[in-house]
Formats: sequence, structure tokens, C-alpha cells
Amino acid sequence: MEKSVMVIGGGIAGIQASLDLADKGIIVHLVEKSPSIGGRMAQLDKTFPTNDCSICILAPKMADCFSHPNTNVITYAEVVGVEGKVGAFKVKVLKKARFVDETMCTGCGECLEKCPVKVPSEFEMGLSNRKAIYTPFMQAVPRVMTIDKENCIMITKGKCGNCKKACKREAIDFEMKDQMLEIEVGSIIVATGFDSWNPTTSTEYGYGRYPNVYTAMEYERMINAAGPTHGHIERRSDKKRPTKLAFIQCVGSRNPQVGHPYCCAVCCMHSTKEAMLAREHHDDMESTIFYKDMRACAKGFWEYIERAKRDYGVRYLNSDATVQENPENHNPIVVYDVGGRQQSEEFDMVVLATALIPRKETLELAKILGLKADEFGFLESSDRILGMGRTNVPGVFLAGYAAGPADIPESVAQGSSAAAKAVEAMALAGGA
Amino acid sequence: MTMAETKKTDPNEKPRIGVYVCHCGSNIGGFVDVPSVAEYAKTLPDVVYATDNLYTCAEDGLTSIREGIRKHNLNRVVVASCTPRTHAPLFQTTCESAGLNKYLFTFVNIREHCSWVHMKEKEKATLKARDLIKMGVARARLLMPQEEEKVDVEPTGLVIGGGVSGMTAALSLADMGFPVHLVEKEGELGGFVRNLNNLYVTEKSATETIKPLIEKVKASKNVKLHLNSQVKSVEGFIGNYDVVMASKGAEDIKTKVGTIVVATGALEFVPEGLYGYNQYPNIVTLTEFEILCKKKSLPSLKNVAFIQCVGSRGQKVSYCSRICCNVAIKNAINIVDNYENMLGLAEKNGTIIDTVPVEKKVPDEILERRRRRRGRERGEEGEAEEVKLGPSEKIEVTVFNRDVMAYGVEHELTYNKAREHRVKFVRYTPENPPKVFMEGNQLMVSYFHETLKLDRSMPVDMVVLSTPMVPQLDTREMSQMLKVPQGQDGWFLEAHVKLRPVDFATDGIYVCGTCKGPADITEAATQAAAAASRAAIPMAKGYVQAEALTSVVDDIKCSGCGTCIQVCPYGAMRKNDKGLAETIVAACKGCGCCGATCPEMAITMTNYTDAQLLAEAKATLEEV
Amino acid sequence: MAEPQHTIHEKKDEPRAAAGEFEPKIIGFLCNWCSYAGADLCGVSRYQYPTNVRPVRVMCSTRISPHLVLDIFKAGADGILLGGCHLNDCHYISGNFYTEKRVRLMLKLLEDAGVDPKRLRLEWVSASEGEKFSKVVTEFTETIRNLGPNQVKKDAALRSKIAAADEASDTFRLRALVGKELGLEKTGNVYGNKLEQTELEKLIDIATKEEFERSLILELSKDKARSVKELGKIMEVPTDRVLRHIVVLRQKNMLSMDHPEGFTPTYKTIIIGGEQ
Amino acid sequence: MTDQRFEPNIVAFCCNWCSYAGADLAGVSRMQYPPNARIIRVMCSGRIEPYFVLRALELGADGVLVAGCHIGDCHYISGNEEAEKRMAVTAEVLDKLGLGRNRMRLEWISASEGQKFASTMKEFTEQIRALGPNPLPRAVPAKKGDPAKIKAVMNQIIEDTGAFDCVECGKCTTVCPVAKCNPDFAPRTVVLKASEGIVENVSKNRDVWTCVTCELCNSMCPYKVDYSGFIRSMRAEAVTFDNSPVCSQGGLMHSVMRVQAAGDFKQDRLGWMKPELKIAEKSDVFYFTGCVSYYDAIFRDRNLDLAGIPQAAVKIMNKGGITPAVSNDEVCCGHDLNWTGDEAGLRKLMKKNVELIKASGAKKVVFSCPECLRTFKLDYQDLMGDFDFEMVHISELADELIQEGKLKLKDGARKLTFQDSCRLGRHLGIYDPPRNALKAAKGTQMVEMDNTKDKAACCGVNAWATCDETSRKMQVDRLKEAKKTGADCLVTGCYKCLIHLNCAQANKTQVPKEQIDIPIKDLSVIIAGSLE
Repeated sequence: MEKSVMVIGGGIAGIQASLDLADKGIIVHLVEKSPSIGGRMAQLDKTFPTNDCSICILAPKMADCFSHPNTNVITYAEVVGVEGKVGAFKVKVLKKARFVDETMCTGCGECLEKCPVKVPSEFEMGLSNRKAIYTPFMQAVPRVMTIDKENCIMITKGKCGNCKKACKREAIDFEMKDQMLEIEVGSIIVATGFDSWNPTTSTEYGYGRYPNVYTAMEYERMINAAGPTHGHIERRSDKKRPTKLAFIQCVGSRNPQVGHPYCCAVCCMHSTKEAMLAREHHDDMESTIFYKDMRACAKGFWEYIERAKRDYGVRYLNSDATVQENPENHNPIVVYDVGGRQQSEEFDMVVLATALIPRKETLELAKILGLKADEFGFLESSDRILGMGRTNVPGVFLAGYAAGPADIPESVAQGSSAAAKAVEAMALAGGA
Repeated sequence: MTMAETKKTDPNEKPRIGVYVCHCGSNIGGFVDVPSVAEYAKTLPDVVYATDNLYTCAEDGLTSIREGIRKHNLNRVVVASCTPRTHAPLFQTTCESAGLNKYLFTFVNIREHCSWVHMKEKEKATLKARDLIKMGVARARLLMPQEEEKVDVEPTGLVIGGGVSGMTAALSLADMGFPVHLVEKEGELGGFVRNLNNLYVTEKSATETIKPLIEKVKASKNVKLHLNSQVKSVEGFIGNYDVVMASKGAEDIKTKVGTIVVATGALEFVPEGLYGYNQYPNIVTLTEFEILCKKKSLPSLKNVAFIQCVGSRGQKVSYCSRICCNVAIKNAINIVDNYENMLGLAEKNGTIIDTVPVEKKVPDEILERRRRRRGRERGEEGEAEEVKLGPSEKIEVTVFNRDVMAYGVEHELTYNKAREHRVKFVRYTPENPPKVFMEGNQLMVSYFHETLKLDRSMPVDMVVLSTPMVPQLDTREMSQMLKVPQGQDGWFLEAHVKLRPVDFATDGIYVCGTCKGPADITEAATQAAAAASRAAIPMAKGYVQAEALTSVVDDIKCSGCGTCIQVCPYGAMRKNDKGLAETIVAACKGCGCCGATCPEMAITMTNYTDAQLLAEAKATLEEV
Repeated sequence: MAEPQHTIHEKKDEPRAAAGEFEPKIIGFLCNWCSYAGADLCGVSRYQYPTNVRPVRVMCSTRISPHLVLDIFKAGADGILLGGCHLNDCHYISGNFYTEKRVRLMLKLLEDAGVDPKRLRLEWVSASEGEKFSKVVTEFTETIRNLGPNQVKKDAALRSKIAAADEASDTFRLRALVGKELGLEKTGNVYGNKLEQTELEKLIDIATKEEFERSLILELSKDKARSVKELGKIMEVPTDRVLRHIVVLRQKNMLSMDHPEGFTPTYKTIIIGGEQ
Repeated sequence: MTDQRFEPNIVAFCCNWCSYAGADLAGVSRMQYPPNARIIRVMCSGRIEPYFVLRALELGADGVLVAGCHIGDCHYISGNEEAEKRMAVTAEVLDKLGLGRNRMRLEWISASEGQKFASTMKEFTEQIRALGPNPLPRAVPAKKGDPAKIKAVMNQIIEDTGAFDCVECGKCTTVCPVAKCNPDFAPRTVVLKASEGIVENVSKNRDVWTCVTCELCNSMCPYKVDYSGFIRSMRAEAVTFDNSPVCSQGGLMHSVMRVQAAGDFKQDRLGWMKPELKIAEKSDVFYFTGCVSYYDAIFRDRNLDLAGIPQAAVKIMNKGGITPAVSNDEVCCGHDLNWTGDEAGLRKLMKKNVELIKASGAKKVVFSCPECLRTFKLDYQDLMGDFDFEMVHISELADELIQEGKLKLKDGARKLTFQDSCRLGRHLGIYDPPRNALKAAKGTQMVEMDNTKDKAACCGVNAWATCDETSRKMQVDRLKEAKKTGADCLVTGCYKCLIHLNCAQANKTQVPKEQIDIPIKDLSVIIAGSLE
């Protein structure tokens, strides 16, 4: 029997599961779709309720995970097929050509300067550009470059090759082909995380129509010192710094109308944190949070809200809201309801706490693995009460947001929990 | 990964330092005159070899380090290139493969901290690079080989608490192949859940739900169950805890365990003096209500009020107790849908409470509206036909809340279901809470309707108070015994709220379930499995190995004042039998707080000694 | 080996030292997890800053005892920058809270020693604040440049004062007080009495002053026996206080009476085992 | 009395200054005339609106006489000229309804014409006697609501409309166009009051009539609370407590509908037909014209050419190879009765219409009026089960024909903006077909207003109830939005949007004309106009 585990998804849940397993002496194959591990947490600026710097606490884990003698981190790869059963899965992993030799690249970045192609950066939520050869972010692990074959003009049109010329280590190989790996593992942990819902279709919020309406993830990148604006909050319309911010909760979530009747469980706290950070950046920042129910229900959360009110002057208004715009200055006008009376107020910027939804790819993966998903696309646990993370397929376990809304500590706990379950399953399959 | 036999380095041997300066392509070479820096390095004291590489981290660079160690008999290696935070392990491993203790390696960062940040000042950048290498060499001269201490781990676990968390953790450890002692102070397994009627999300009875778990725990060969028992004392450190367990009417049991999982659970807050509790009849807490339901001894009800946040969120305790909204919602639905069953009629029919499937997403069709209308056919002449009474005409449930904490998928859907089933939710503010009083023989609730700005009142037959979970009374004793911290609310405090949710700062002890804060059964069980996973790591390894970045106490200087014990965040300092301080190497993380604190300056930090730091800093201050 | 090509720097900036300008020497103690990482990010992001700071990596800012700082000032550093994680972000949970307390002591002692406290700066720089790191270094370098060179090597009186401050920082009393300060504030003393922060700080300030003066007496009387009056004059401290210190120091067996000058007794520092 | 001769009941409205005085003179002069008339004195014949006549007939009058000063003699200068116009409309409506204009008479009688008064009375009484009794059945006195039952009824409504699902998020208020103009109104407070058991809400609260039932709240409500359904059901209760709407045209339209519901009269509603249009007795496609014929009569002075709309619709169908069946016997769909608390009226009309269409054997019914379509598709099917014929809006049909290549449009450079009516849009979810059909003409550019499609703003009035300041503000806001797009023309797909928005342009408003003066045209008219 195979004493190794595959972890699919390199976010914090996957990293935690991998580390827990690797530390137990089990070989872990961590498959990550994007060029770097780190997942959503890497995009965050701070984390609630301690306002820890997210990347500061994550980066050591990423490095540990990558350099652990028992881990095999396969980035830029996807699981395309699975056979077998618990104790003896055969997993087909498509490792996409990154056109850069991982063993040669030092991530020095000389090639970046020479690449003429600009593409909106996925990591920066499109707020800034990356090159066709890139690392998704500064602290990426592994810190090697990747060529995006859709946009590289050498690959698409056969001319350029600037990066190859710039690379002293000759790490660039335009001839690189996708590779199909076949990996045998005893069990599998799925931790594919979430996506942020695009609120363009809910036109009442004006996202995409009014320049100064942002999503929470965009704001998060903007306020990050390493982000596209170097931590400066600025308006799309005039690059001015806003002072009056409105945060609107439950945009697309808790809304059966748009198909996400569930609560995303993290946005109340997330927006509170964003409002607090605004005030930390500038004393004159005033934030208002429009909410349905302030769901601050884990350790230290309610105290955090109280602190936001008391020390950061964050105003909380119990109302859903819609957005109009003052055409003269592009100031968003938030329309809300206090005591059954319509009110409206002009703000400099509106930040939408959009629904967090399971990734589309997760459903495909579920099909490959034979997992059940609910109608929202969350993967289902077979035992809803005592066995969260155990699935209908023996030997396959879940962790993190893919299994339902969870914040970082819950994802970490689920990562560890899935690791324990994977070991138990293999022990059982091995007749132990 | 296999390591070559490390040759013994004599600490007193004169340093023979090799310096490797990296061009990192043009990343460093473009802005720093690398060859001249390498030349300069040769002039530094004790440097016997210096060279420059295009990429020191490339295989040829690493080879040149290995060769240098052999050829020049180097006993210290300095690499000047990028940041130690990503590349130190690589070079350390290289040194080790050439037989050099990895603690005799020093890293100098001349890329992130020099060439890249002084791209327009090559001369000054070169001067700085020289200085940085000089500092590195000064430090290297004082480096000492270190042995990483290995401590064997007893591969047996201890789980304190026999509730759902404790049982899950114990079973998980057992299933992973480790013997476990499970200690429960009551005579029965199950913990708090035994009080409950059914568990939300499913309508299955609580006892039925945990029955298989209890049976598995009892059946497991690896679980040694200690009922009616308590942990009396715990001494030792990770891998080596000496535990004494006391059982009622039996002799104390002494045993050795490697890791400990704390799962001692929580209590329900008793709302003495609030909302007429213990003053008027039919005012109960959520758990009391559950017990009534479980025993099928509810009184006859027509109007029930739930009051949320009784004592929590800034009243008696500052926190939100996370689960009470969802428990109240569950019970509200039970009352509306299954009231007759709850009255005990079900027992006569021999059925348990029916499973009511949670109605999920409404199909997004415009014609859906018709559903609403069909129930209401009216006569030709506009005369109202017999109006079909909704369930609410039989029994009315009102939930007074401040915010409904129906987080996630299933809670929110259940909340939606409750409203669809005509459970009324009325929001109140802490300034204007509902009032419970008697009017004659009638129990009444009055409230202020926030939106309509109206004072309302209604007769009720029962008031259910949702009170928060509070820590067990013996949490403090437990925390002192285990030397683990409590947070300000009295809950056990995990090592890091974000990334180490089930670890204590002290290695070897783990925490899960409601003893570290309110959680529902699913979350508690998940944490328990997580804690088991964490606890299994040192046991699976069989040893713990501490990086040799620890504090060392000079017991001649130590006066035993104990300040270091007080400041250490990991409980890694203790008093030895001489009454002097001693580092528990396995627990020490090397932050240096004790060293900087020790009033007698009796503590030094390996690999970061005062002498090393001062030498490094002063090297740049010397007049050239 | 191919000579690496230089592409980016076109503009040549003559070192200001050549123009005779003062180039401060600054030591930067950076904690591994936040500020060192922030400095790394600063490099990766190519934010430029002056070359004057020499970083020394430590695991945690809490590692930096006042002695390290004062000793380095004594050795002639023009400025010292301490970088740590933001409060509550500490990799070691609470290390930087102690750092804060220690820095307060360091600043007090620097003031006593006649070193401009501006020469020491504590900054919280997280791993994501690359730009902040460059700003801090640029600003701090400018501050130090404006303050001018550390005169410790030229000014003997200053030298003794810094040495005295260094000595004082290592006294049992100050180290113990600062070490226990947080605990006293948060959980109270053995009797369970909590102390107000301001009260405690007052207490520490008094102790700092006393320990500094005592250390200075010892420093001044190391090579030459001195009278109370003489010490009072050099130290600009009233003689009765000098005398009180001397009584304490004599009790501790750190100072002995030397030859009287006329009727005036003089005192000399007792040097044990020729240490230092 | 053994005389079996029919004695008509006649209501005579006489103006104070001429006809009433004329009647006085007839009396003073002891001139004899039949006793059938009951005189109601008004200050001027200009006061008499068409609905006076209709209401009188509905309430059992067999004939109505309106008498005023001679043209040129009006005490109020030109009041009688207005009366003349109005009575012409009334006469036309009576003709269309099949009641016949003969049941009404307009006569100029001066103060000196006692004789004329007496002779008019005689003649008119004979005229009515000859017509026979008013064929309308006697109105049944309205049912009174039972205060004891109302709480249970309201609870049922709450349940039916899912009003308990409300989490008080207030999103309905934020989008409500009425709440924007009238801060005292919010969809959720109406519901909340009911759920708090405040029954006076039903009998006294006017909010129930303030709502325009545009369903923006419904479409926005995350929990799909059916606010408009709630309001509609509550209206049905409110009227039983005499909490009734104030209707436009004094409720003329409602009277017209009730008349159609009450009896089987030979209507005359196909006056818009033109010889070049091809229609058939029997066809697979039935064209349901709606009340356009009546609207045409009532709003003729506005130059809206409402009759042009069905003409255009038939033209489109003809061009597309369809010869639709059109019936003079269709009755009003009952939408407006249904939305003003008269569900019984709806049922009567429904029966007639559905029987008619079933009898015609049509497989597809085409509507010009979104209200008719909504009523058929949702309300009728709600009550009767699913129909086996298809129901489409003319825009859907046009879009389909264009896509099938059966209909071709001429090129023409123009910029259009489309007003999504609430019924067509939010109630039925039809957004793209009208746009596609309009865009089919090469060179046509569609521009969207700020609030468009499911967020489209309302024309301000629903079911001819509650036209007030709020309505006017909504209309003006909408016109401003349309103007701002820079479109050449605001296209509507609903008779009422056209009428109401036009009303705001035709009447005095606070805003300068140039901010709202955009031509408004019906979709069918535009499409028909660009047919090849």
C-alpha cells in the first residue's frame, strides 16, 4: 500500500494538510493549479481579528511546505483523472508547460523587464498589469517565472524571445511541453478554495458601471503595501484618495434571487477589518458598513466589532443598500433604509463584500473523483455532523472553503483534520 | 534526505573562513563590483579563501563550496548573495554534505538589501557589500558548531475530556495507531451533547447521533478509557509527560505520555436575575428547553418567545456565543413543525421526530410567484371562503435577536426555513431589550419594534433564554497544571488564532472543542480531528528535534529569580531541582526574550550570542 | 566568467562622502519574520534607499537588550534602527511588547548619557511593507545626517557617560524591572496587585536615573579616585545625591574609599578580577 | 299602480346658471313634464366627467341628461365647451360598450328656456322608455369586511406572499421609486405592520394604494417576498373596509371594465381596423388588442394615435405572413380591477375571454398590452390552470419573425431607448425581444437609460389608481433619464407607459420642458414604420 497522499489545492488549507502529513513522515504531492502556492490568503493584507499581516504569517508556511523533505509541490498543474480506491489511487496530473525550467530559474526577474506584453494581473484583481512572463506575486513559492502561453507573443506569433535573451541562466525553453504525471497515492485531500463572485450582473450596486465601486478583494489588494497602489487607496475616477467609504455586505450572498442563499461567513469581519485598516492608514478615513446581520460569532470577533466602533469610528448601519452615482464627481450615492425610510448619502468610494463561491473547476474535479456537491457547488461531507470533510468516496477528504464557507482558522483546522482522516483511512486500508 | 557524516569541528580550532560572493547574474553583479568585493574578502581576518560565482546557488556554485571546504579545509563558510529567508537551507545542506556543521555557515544578503536597493550608486553599493561581508566574517569567526537536540517521544496520547471533541480526538489518534488514555470526569461518555434533544442540520436525536462514536471509542483497542477520573498532575515536556490520573475509589494511575489533547468542554451561563429567570414560571435556558424536549415533558404551548444574547455580547460576557441563534432556530422550527411530537405524542405512535428536509434554493423562475397565490382561492362574488389557517395559528414562536448568527450554508438555509415556517424574528437593541413580566397569571413579553417605532406586547406561555457558553470552572486549575494560557474570557488560548487554531504555544499540548471557545458539534469534531493530527506528528516521528537556536542558562550566573520563566511565551523555561533556570530545549523557539531579560545575564542564545551580534555590528564601525 | 552587463543604472551618483559630506554609519537590527522580510520585499520591489544602514538579522526584536544598543553606540555607531513586527503580529507571540518596554529604557539611558535619543529608532515594519522600509531608512538616514557624527570617540566625557549608561542597562535592577514590567501591568505582582502603567514607568524612570548615576560614578572613579564634590560637579548632580549613591555603592562593595584629599575623602571603583 | 308601463330612472345634471334656472322657470311657468328625472345641480356642465355618466348607469340609472348653458353663454366662459368634448367621449365609450350613446343626452338650456327644459325632459324620457330598462344588472352592494376575521386573513396573505421571509434588510425600500419620493412609504413597513398584527393598516392605511406595484421590490428582495402580491391581496381586503383608491378619470376605466364584466353587450371595439389590414374570423393566431379602443376614445385629445398601435401590430403580423383573428367580443382582461381589489370582476372577465379564445381555436395569442399578457399568463393560469395556447407579446412575435427571416426592416439611422414596462419586464421577464426587434433595423442604435431592464423605473401609475405628486415626480425622473441618453425617441411597449409619460410632458411640471421633451412612441408603431 502506498504511504503517500495527494493534496489538491495549495491554499492555506492545503498547505496545512500537507505540512501535517509531511511532518508525520508521509510523502505529500501537493498539486496547485496556479504558478504559486499560497491561495487566497496570500492576497490578503491583514487578517482579522488580530490584524496580523497575512503574508508575514503565511510565507514561512509556504516556504516550509515547499522545502519540506517529504513534500513534492507540483505547481501549475491540474488533476485530470483518478483511478483506484483508498490505499491505491492512481492520479493523473497534467503539469502545464511553464516554459521556464524550475530548476534553473532563480526568480531574479531580469526577464520581466524585457517582456513587452502587459496582461491584467489575476493576483492583483486586474488593478495592475503583469507581463506574459511572470510570478503571480513577489513572495510566490516557488519563486520561479511562468510564461503565460495565451499572451506570450513568442509562443503565439513566433517573434520576440526577449526573455530568453535576458535570462543568463538559460532557464527559458519555448519548446517545453505539457507533461502528464501519474502518481500513486493512498488518499486524496481536496482543498480547492473559493472564487469571488462578479457583481456586475447585480446592477443595483453599479459595479462595473460606476468607477468608484470596488469589490472587497480589489480593495484588499489596494490597501496592501505590496499591492498595485502600494497601499494607497485611490479612486478609479480621479486617483484621489477617498475619505468617506461605504462597505456593503451580502452582495450576491444571502440572496436566493441570484442563487447564493447562503452566508459566506467571513465578510462581516473582513469588511470591518478593511474599514479599520482605512482608518489606520489615514486619520480622516470614515467608514460606514451596511449590513443585514453583523455575523461576528467566533472568538474575539464581537470584541473586534466593538473596537472598530469605539477606536476606529466605524459606523454600522443595519440596512441593505443599493448604489447610484452623482454624475458630476463620480461619487457613489448609497441608498439605504433606516426604520423603513429611504435615505441616501454620498460617499467617495463603495466596497462590495461580494459572495464567495466555490470554484467552477471544483465541480469538474468532483466529477473526476466521484464526489457529491450541493447545488451551490460546495463539496458535500458524507457525515454532516461528526465527520465534516469525510466524503462519499472512501479515502477522499475535504478541507477549506471548497467544503463550505470557512475562515482561515477553520480552514487550517480542517486541513489538519483532513490529514488525520487521511492517515486513519490509509491505516485502515492497510489492514492496520 | 540522507546527510553525510558531519565531521567534528573543534571549537577551539582557529577559524578558516571561505567567502563566496554571488553575482546572481547581473542582479548583484550589475550594481556591485563583485570581483573587487571578493578580493577584499580575502583581506579579512581568518579568511583563507574567497571567490565569486555567477550563481552560487546553481550546481557549480554549490560544488565550489563543497570543494572549498575540502581543499582549503574551511571550517566556516560565508555566502554573500540573496536572502537567508529562502536560500539558507540550501547552503546549510551543502555545507553538511561536505561535512561541515550547518551552524558554521553565515549568510550575507547583498541582493535584496544592497544591489537592488542601491541601483544607482554602484560605488556606495560596493562599499556596503564589502562592509556587509566584513560583518558576516566577523560573525562567522565566533560561530560554534551546534548539535540539534533530539528528544524521544513516548508514542502514547492523553486526551482530557470525554465529550464529542475528546472522543473524536482519542479515536482519531487510536485509528492512526497510537495508544491513548481518555480521561472523563463523569461516569459516562458524551459530555454536553447528552443534554440535547436533536442536533441542528439533521433532526436525528442527539443521543442517537453520538452513539456510534461512543461505541467505537469503547471498542477501540487503542483507547484506554478512564471514567470518573481526573488528571491530577502533569509534569514534563513534549514527548515526555508524566501524568497522574485520579479515579474515584481507586488508586492513582501514573503513566507516561508523549502528547496531550485538552478537550474539557464548556458550561452554559446561568442567567440568574435576567428576564425573570427563576422568578416567573416557564422561563428556561436553551439547554433546559432541550432537556424538556428530550424528556418530552413540555407544557402546553401556544406562544413561545426566544430571547437571544442573554448575557452575551457585552452584557455579562463580551463575546458572541456563536451557536445559540442556530440552536434557537432549530428549536423554533421544531416547535412549529413538530410540536405534537415534542409533546410526547410521537412516542405513542412509535416514531421519532420526522425528518423535515431543508428547502433549498428556490428555482429562479418568474412564474414562481404563482406558488404564493394558489393557496388562496376566493369565491365568485368576492366573498372570502373559509380561510385555511396556517400553522402559526396553532403555535406562535417569536425570536428576539440582535443579529441572527446563521453563518455558512446550512444555518442560513435553516434560518430561511424558519421564516418560511412563520417563526417571527424581531430585532432588538441592547439599549432597548424586551421585557418579561407577569400580568395577573399571564406571562408577558413586551418589546419595542425598532422599525415601526412602536411598543408592543404579547402574552407568552414560555420564554427560552439563549445564554452563552462559559468556560468550565476548573479551566484555571487546568491551565496552571498544564502551563498553558487562558485568554481574557477564560477560554484556553491557542498558539495563534489564525494559523495554529488547535495548538497551544507550548509544543506537545493541543486543544479542541468548546474549551477554547464556543463551537458547534461539527466544528468541535473537526477541531478534535485536527488536534489529533497535530498531536500525532511528534509521536509519528518518534522524536522531536529542536533547531539549535535556543537559550542556554549559565547556572553559575543564574540566581533563580524566575523572570525568564515569566517572560517566555512558550513555557520553555523551568526551574530545575537546584532552583535554577533551565531551558526545555524541545520547547524553546529561540526568540531571545529570556536572554534579553535575564537580570543576571545568565542566558545566552545559541548562534545569536551577544558577542556574535556585537562583533557583526561593530565590524562596520571599525575605522578602515 | 563573463562580466555582467550593467543596464539599469545610467545616472551616476557620486558618493556624497567624496564631496566631504558626512556618511552616517547606522546599524539596523531586523527581526527575521517581519522587518527583515519587509526589507527583502523592498529589494524585490526595487525601492531605493541610502546605503548607510547595515542590517543585522535577529530572530526577534525582543532579542535586542539595551546593552547591545548602548555598546554599539559606544563603539561609534551614528544611529541604530530596530525593526520588529507590528504589535500582535510577533512571530513569537509577545516579543515585541517587551521590545517596546526595552526601547523605552534605552531612550531614557541615551538621554541621560547625552546622546540624542533620535539616534535610536524603533519601527514596526511588516513583511508586506517593502516601501515603508525604504521610507524609514531614508528618513532615518536623513535624521542622523542632520544630527551629525557620534562624537563618542572624540569626547571623553561622552564616552564615560555612554559607558555608564551601558553599565546601568545591565544592572540587575533595571533588567529585572523591565523584564517584569509587562507582567506587573497585566497580571500583577505576587500579591495580585496590578500596577498602573504610568506609576510603573515613574518607578522605572527613577531607577534608571539612579542606576545611571551610580554607573557613572563607577565609570568616573575607575582610573582616578574622586571626591563627592568633584563627582557632583562633573555629573552636574547635587552632592547629597552623589553621597547617597556612594553609600549604596560602598554597601554593594563596588566602590572603596581611597586617599583623602585634605579632609575630603575620595573614592575609587573596585575592579574585580580585572574584568574589563 | 297597475300600469305596467316602464318608468325610466333618469339622472339630470343641470348647471346652476342656465339649465337649473331653466328648470326653475319651467316650474314657475307651471310647465308639465314627466316625473322620471332626478335633478342634480352642478355649478357648470364642465364639471360633468364621463365617469359621472358611467357610474350613474352602473348604479341603475336608465338615462343621463347633462344640461348646460348655450355655447358662448357659459357663466364660466368655456366650461360648456369642455362639457361638449367630454360628452362626445362619453358617447363614443357608450357606443363602444354597446350600451349606446342614446342613453345619454347633452342639451344646452338657458335660464329663459323653461319650455325647452320641459320638452327636453319629455323627449328624453320617451327616448329612454323606448330603449327599455338599463341592461346592466343591478350592482350588488359591496361586501363589508369582518374586523374579527381580518387578522387571520392577513396572516394568510402573509403566508401566501412569503412576507415572513423578510429579514428587514430594507433593500426593497432602497429601490422603491415611491419611497424615493415619499419617505413615509416603504414596502417592508406595510408588511411589518401586518405581521405585527396591526389591522387598522387594512382599513385606514393609504400606503396600500400608494404602491405602484412595479415590483422593483419583488425583483430586488433577496428572499423573494411577493410585496406586490401582498399589496394586491391587501387591497382586496381594504376595499371591504371602505379603504378605496382614488382613481384616474374618476374610475371611468374601472366602470368600463365592470360594464364589460356585467353583461353581454354588442361592443364596437374594432373601430381602429383599416381595410388594408388582413384579419380573419378564425386563425391559429389570435390578436388580443386590449382596451386600446377605449383608450383611443378617452385620450384622443392627446394626439397619441393610440389606434395606430393595433394597426401597426396587425401590419407587422400581416407582413410576417400571419393573418390574425381579432374579435369584437373580447373584453377587458380585468387587470385593473384585479389590482384595485376587485377579484370578482377579474374572474367574470376571465371567463369570457378564455371562452372566447378557446372557442376561436387559436394556438397562439398575441398581445400588445403587457398588462393583458401578465393577466393571462400569470393570473388567469393561476386560477384556471395552464392553458394550451401560447401567449406572447407583440415584441416577442416580431423578434421571432425577424429571426426567422419572415420580417425585414429597412435601414435607418436612429438612436432609441426602450422603456421596460413593469409588467413586461419584471413581471414577465421580457427584456431582450423588444430591443432585438428594434435593433433589427440596420443603423438603429439602442441606448440604455441609467435604470434599465429589471431596474427600470416606473411610469408612475398602476391600474389607473393613485395618480399624484409622487407619480408625476417618477414620470419626470424617467423622462429626464430618457432625455439624458440622447436618444431620438423613447420607445414604449405598454399603452399605459405611453399615456402616463406623455401626460407628464403634456401637463405643467416643475422642470424645464427641454429636460423632458423626448418623443415617445410605441414599439409596434416604430417597427411597422420601418417595415420593408
